[in-house]
Amino acid sequence: MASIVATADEAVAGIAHGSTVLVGGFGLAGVPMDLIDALVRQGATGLTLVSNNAGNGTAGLAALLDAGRVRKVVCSFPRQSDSQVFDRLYRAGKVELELVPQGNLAERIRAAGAGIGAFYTPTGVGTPLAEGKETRVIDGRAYLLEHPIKGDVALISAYKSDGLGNLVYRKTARNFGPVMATAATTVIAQVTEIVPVGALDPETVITPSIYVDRVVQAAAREPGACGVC
Amino acid sequence: MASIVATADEAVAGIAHGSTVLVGGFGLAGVPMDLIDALVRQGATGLTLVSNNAGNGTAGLAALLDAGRVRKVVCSFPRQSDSQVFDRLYRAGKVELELVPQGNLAERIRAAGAGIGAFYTPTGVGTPLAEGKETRVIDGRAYLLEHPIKGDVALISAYKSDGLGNLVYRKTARNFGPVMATAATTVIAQVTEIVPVGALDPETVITPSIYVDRVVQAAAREPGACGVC
Amino acid sequence: MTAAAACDAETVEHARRGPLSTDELAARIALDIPPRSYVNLGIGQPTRIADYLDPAAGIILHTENGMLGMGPAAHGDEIDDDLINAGKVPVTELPGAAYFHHADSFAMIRGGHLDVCVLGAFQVSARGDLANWHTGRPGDIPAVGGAMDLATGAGQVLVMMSLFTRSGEPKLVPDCTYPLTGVACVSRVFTHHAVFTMTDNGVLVNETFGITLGELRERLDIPLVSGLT
Amino acid sequence: MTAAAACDAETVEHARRGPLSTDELAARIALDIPPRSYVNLGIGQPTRIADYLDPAAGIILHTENGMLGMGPAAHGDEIDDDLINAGKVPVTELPGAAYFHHADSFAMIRGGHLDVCVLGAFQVSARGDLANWHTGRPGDIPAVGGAMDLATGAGQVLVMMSLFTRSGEPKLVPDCTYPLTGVACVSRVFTHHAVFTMTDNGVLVNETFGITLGELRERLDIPLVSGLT
Repeated sequence: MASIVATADEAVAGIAHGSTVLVGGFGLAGVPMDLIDALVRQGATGLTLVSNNAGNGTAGLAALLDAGRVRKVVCSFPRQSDSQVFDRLYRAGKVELELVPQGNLAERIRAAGAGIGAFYTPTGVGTPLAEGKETRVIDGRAYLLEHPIKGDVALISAYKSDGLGNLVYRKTARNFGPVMATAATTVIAQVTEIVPVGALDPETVITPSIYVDRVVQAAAREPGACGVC
Repeated sequence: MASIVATADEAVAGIAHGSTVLVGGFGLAGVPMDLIDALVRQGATGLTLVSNNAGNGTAGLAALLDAGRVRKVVCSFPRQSDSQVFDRLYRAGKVELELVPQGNLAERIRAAGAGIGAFYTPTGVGTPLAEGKETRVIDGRAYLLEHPIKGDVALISAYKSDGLGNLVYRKTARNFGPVMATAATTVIAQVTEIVPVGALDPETVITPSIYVDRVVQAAAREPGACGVC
Repeated sequence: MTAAAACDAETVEHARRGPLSTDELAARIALDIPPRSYVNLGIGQPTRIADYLDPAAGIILHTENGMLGMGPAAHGDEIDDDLINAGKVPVTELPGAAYFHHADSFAMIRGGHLDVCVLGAFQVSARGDLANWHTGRPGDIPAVGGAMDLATGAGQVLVMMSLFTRSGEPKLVPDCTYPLTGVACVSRVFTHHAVFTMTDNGVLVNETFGITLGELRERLDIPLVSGLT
Repeated sequence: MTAAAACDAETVEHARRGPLSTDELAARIALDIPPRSYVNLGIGQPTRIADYLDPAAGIILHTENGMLGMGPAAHGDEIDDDLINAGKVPVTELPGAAYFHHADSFAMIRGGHLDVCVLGAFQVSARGDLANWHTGRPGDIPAVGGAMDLATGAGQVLVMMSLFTRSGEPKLVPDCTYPLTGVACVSRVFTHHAVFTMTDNGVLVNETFGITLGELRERLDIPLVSGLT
């Protein structure tokens, strides 16, 4: 059940050095920008960052990386046209990379949330990303054994929360939010709007309140003002 | 993408002898009664039935069992106050039972739909239901290896379908429908209402049309008239 | 009295009264459920605990057939065939509820997100093994339902049962003779005669009702601890 | 022309014209996508195929960041930051769309529910191995995204690429020298110079554009089959 907090700084309070932090978003959709900015201010370091991308431009995750807070990145798609901060740190040996196919990344996060000890996936078989992984043939098909990715903290963005922390998302901004919300010890959501308990249709809730610890209303943001748009 | 068919008999046409049939529902909520009745008429035999329960009273799955069509039942909760048909057949050695904890049942069906070769679950460790299953300790905790349950056919019940087969459910009648819809070669849904394409909010679709092959509007049913209510 | 306080205290004997009635037992268990927790009440007697939860405590009830925010039993016009609990009883929906499918529901259970579940039992062993799904008698048809998932996944597994069978045999035993549901999973046992906590130092008796600690020691075949100091 | 028809026919040489333009290539691929199929078009050039799909064919586009029923690119007021495709380009929503989270999206891919995906490639081998995620050059930062999941999971994996590198080296090769994305997963390769089908009897040339079969045989290091009769 969520506590509704007043500021993003309050929302990220207490994130420990060395934490594994799951961060939602794909491209810019669903990125919890206020929470990431607050995490930069908060100062936790030695972080393992689990996210689909490794930062764009100079804001958000790129700023977190640039501030030297990230020890390791677990992601599917670090290299983009504007991933210069990650690129520089990686080439300088200042950040470790674990590259995970996007579907295995999502499923490993789900497994952590769902209490699955490990699972066999066909994705990656016969590729360099299979190196060091157990393989097994089941019913004539080859699979790799993949393990859960559990976060100490998840930072996600949703559209609306009710007063308990039930969340709904909007369009493709849903992406990693719902699975990350299941897979971290402390789940922190920024939302566009907070509505009273009972205002969300129970059929449409995507992340039930059981998964959410803290909710903060996102600051109003000028289009294009986030530095990465 | 679904074909909208006119009758339940048309919907279940072609189900082969010896098929594995996933049947949605928990208690009476979400049970695709029209489709089960049609399957009784259709006559396929030697079926493996995968469902949470093994029939109540004398209608529905109980009628299918009573007609001698079911070789094996895979379920979590066969024995109930009114499961007399299953009880009789089981005690007479006329139907085989694979008892699966409810969560492992749901997850095994999901695995079939999600292309997972097998997974490690903590549920059932140290119990008689672990017999014959591979066990493995991961991070100090014991798990059992469980395999997917794939259907040749799934029979499910939903609330509304649009013309493509996008489905929404109602309250706890959702239960096994969404996972079974992902896990069978042919997925057949009975629905209370068929609405035009575009009439469902895309945020609220639970089973996307990609999973659904045939949809039929359920016959209007008198409350209490189904013989098991 | 909180659970923690009870654990540290000497046994409180209420020997001058009779054993608790089942309603009193339900009320006693309700006292131990923390405010704002997410709770699954097993089918049968544990369902009654709901009537004794403080509405102001913000406790949210889970039913494994796909719902959080379950309200009291439905009556009259409230009855909706699509809205039932795990015991197949028509129930109601509270503001802030959410529906989800079976795989998501058991991911929630297995993933350790429920704070508490309360289950009935045939037997509990001194180390917290639970037996509640199968008599093991030849000819008896087992039905496991969600019991193994709940026993394995819930944060705290509480048991509500009678302490003795009708013929007077203890149900809290050195080792379960019935087939196990889960291993070392029970943290507390609530009976009409006494409340027990499983600790690393043995089975602690928190309270007795209509029986003294000394009499309990005579009737049970397990060592009993009185206080941890 | 259907894919099946093309497979059985002798090679059709269009030698008097030049190679296909990229738009002509996109249009050629569109011809091979069956009506009513569910299709994922990879980021980059394959995205263009959408412009050549027959709107009457009822083909439904999937984007792995959580959507079925994706429409054309968004322009002007249509642009919504929460609605993007896998290439992070703003897109639109068609009637009958559905949104889902990343784990569900990749369950759909991995589970074999997509009929077709079209991917770009660095290299494809004669047996259908795909290399499209990593140059393997020291210092180059790899990014796999959803490529391995799509290559492994889609019903048919089609490749859209140039047949030769800028320096004239063939990209259809005996064995990939680039790191693999998937093993024996590609069924057809569409290039500006020719269309190829991987068969049990070798690589079949379906059509050539601006080049003869004989010239192709000279430039490629793999045996080429012309017709299967």
